[in-house]
Amino acid sequence: MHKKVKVIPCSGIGKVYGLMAREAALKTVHELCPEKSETVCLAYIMTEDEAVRNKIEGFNCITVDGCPKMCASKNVSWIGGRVIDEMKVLDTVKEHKGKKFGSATTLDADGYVVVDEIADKIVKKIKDIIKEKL
Amino acid sequence: MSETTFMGVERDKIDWKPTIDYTKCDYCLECVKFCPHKVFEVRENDEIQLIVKNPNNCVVFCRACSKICGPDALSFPDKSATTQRIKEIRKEENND
Amino acid sequence: MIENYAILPCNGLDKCAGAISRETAIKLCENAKNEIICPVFYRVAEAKYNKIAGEHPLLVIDGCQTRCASKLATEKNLKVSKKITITEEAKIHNIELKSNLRLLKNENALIEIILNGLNSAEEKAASSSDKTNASYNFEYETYQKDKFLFRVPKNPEIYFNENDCWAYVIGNRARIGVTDFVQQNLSDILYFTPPEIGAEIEQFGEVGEIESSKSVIDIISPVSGKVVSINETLIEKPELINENPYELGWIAELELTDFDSDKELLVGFDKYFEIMKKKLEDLNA
Amino acid sequence: MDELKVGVISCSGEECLGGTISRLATRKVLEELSFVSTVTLCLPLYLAGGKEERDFAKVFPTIAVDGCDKLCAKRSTEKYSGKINGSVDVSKIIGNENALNTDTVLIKDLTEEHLQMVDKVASEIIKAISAINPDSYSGKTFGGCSCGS
Repeated sequence: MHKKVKVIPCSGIGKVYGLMAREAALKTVHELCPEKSETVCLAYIMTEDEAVRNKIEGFNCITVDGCPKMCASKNVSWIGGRVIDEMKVLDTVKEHKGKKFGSATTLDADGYVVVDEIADKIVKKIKDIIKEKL
Repeated sequence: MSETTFMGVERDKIDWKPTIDYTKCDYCLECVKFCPHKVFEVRENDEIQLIVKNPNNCVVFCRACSKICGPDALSFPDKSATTQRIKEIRKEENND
Repeated sequence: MIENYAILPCNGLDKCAGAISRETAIKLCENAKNEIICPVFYRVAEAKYNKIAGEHPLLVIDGCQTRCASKLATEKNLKVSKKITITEEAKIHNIELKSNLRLLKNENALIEIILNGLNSAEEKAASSSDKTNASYNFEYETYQKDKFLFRVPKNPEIYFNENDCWAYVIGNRARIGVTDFVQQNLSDILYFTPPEIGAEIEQFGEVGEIESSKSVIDIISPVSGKVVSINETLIEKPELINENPYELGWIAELELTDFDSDKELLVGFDKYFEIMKKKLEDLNA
Repeated sequence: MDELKVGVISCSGEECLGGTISRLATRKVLEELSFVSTVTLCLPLYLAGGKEERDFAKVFPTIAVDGCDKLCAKRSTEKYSGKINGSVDVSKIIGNENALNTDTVLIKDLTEEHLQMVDKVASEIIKAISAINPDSYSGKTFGGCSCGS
């Protein structure tokens, strides 16, 4: 039995991409891969509380970032999580040129198309990580 | 609202604005949605539903709206002629 | 050729990629004057390596995606000039890495390919960059609106047009780009279409296009001239324009044709800073 | 009187409903509130050392919105920018049980009942903003902005 992979999105509040990161990560841990993955509050991690340190230090993590500032990845590495993969929402967004995705509050249909694609990519990465460990 | 001079020349003296070719325009209004400077105006009840309402709001040398125009109905003056004209006006004004 | 670099390899011993990273670093030092930073020793001999890293451009060689070497560089606040990841290189060159820690034929072949690639990229960069590529020494004035910061470089060699593009002029060349006003307004830039190398551009002509999900804009050249190089990195990483449109986010370099005449319609820092502030105020109205 | 400008920094916690509600309520205030100009500060960026976010929180009044009683947004803001001018704890408004609900976190799963919680929290944020004395910050306004994040 191995430990669950942590999937941690930035949830950036200013742009639609932050919401897309959040929905994709949460869809993964709640609907697609609940047995193999879970999330940890990014803001909680950064409090450095003992309880949350134990949840993240040395664990395999996949971060999902909405913008190139890569806050989820930076924060998770800073606290000592092992960032195995850093997903960038914009990489998938770029494949959907000209589409409208919604706002930082709600997503349009095309927003969910991209979220689903990102979630599928995260699932693949989780499976890769778990395979490697076997 | 937008700047009243460009390179020290009164905006009004510079001829830079889109011209709509009504034989091509299909009133998709993408240009209206696109331009943040309110250069265009929609007139729903008129026969000609789209006009260049505020030519002086148009950013000199910007042709971005023409690129998003599907039927290619928007055109702009020649850039180098415009540059030349701005230089001339500046000279004239300096001599005054 | 890679020379005068500080090299920080991952040196990891739990994967083949780590061993390759180590060997690549050693080879780079055998063939030219470069210095290795030992990631293990760095933990105890910080002062020594900080000095080396401070005096030379830094090449980071990561073995795998965990990127321990990069992380070490970030932790120590080092400025990374070049970066490669062995597993990525292996993928690109179709070489499968196994779990062996000794280097065999495949691994040595990969090292050769990587060394050649690094050296030729360096030569290409050296030949395409002229004086304009010298290290930046821009000093910025910043205007804050809400939480957003708008920087404008103050160097006298930098000229602006009222279309929010700049030209850094040295000799008969200019490097051009957009200002913070453009990148902040566009927000995350997703696509960059460069101008063609060799294209003759008139003043206020278009030198490429940048696009975000909000809008698309033409880059309007402050100067006339021939495009001699473009910032190729932007094709893969247009976000560098958001990060700093004056340095890593530059657009293209032009060989000037008539700068004396172009200058008439350009402004320096003082004037542009005022123009930009006014534009930002108008956005409210 | 100068327009009042206030930063709102929300937890967006990923583990439970409280985070989803705090994020949405903050967005709602940003989008619908007109008598003051609110600027949402991005907490992850703020934590990662983002200069724009930290500088803003130092100069302007800032309100933290937290999804649960761990108060991560409040604690972090105090840590990096000094004091905060208001704090909203979602778990106090919708109850601990709701806030710590780990089953519903995706916005697509929210029900009418959850959206009512969002409204309730939004009105508490507005109350906290209203409680700030605008006079103490006059002269430090820049006006609304249509660009950027």
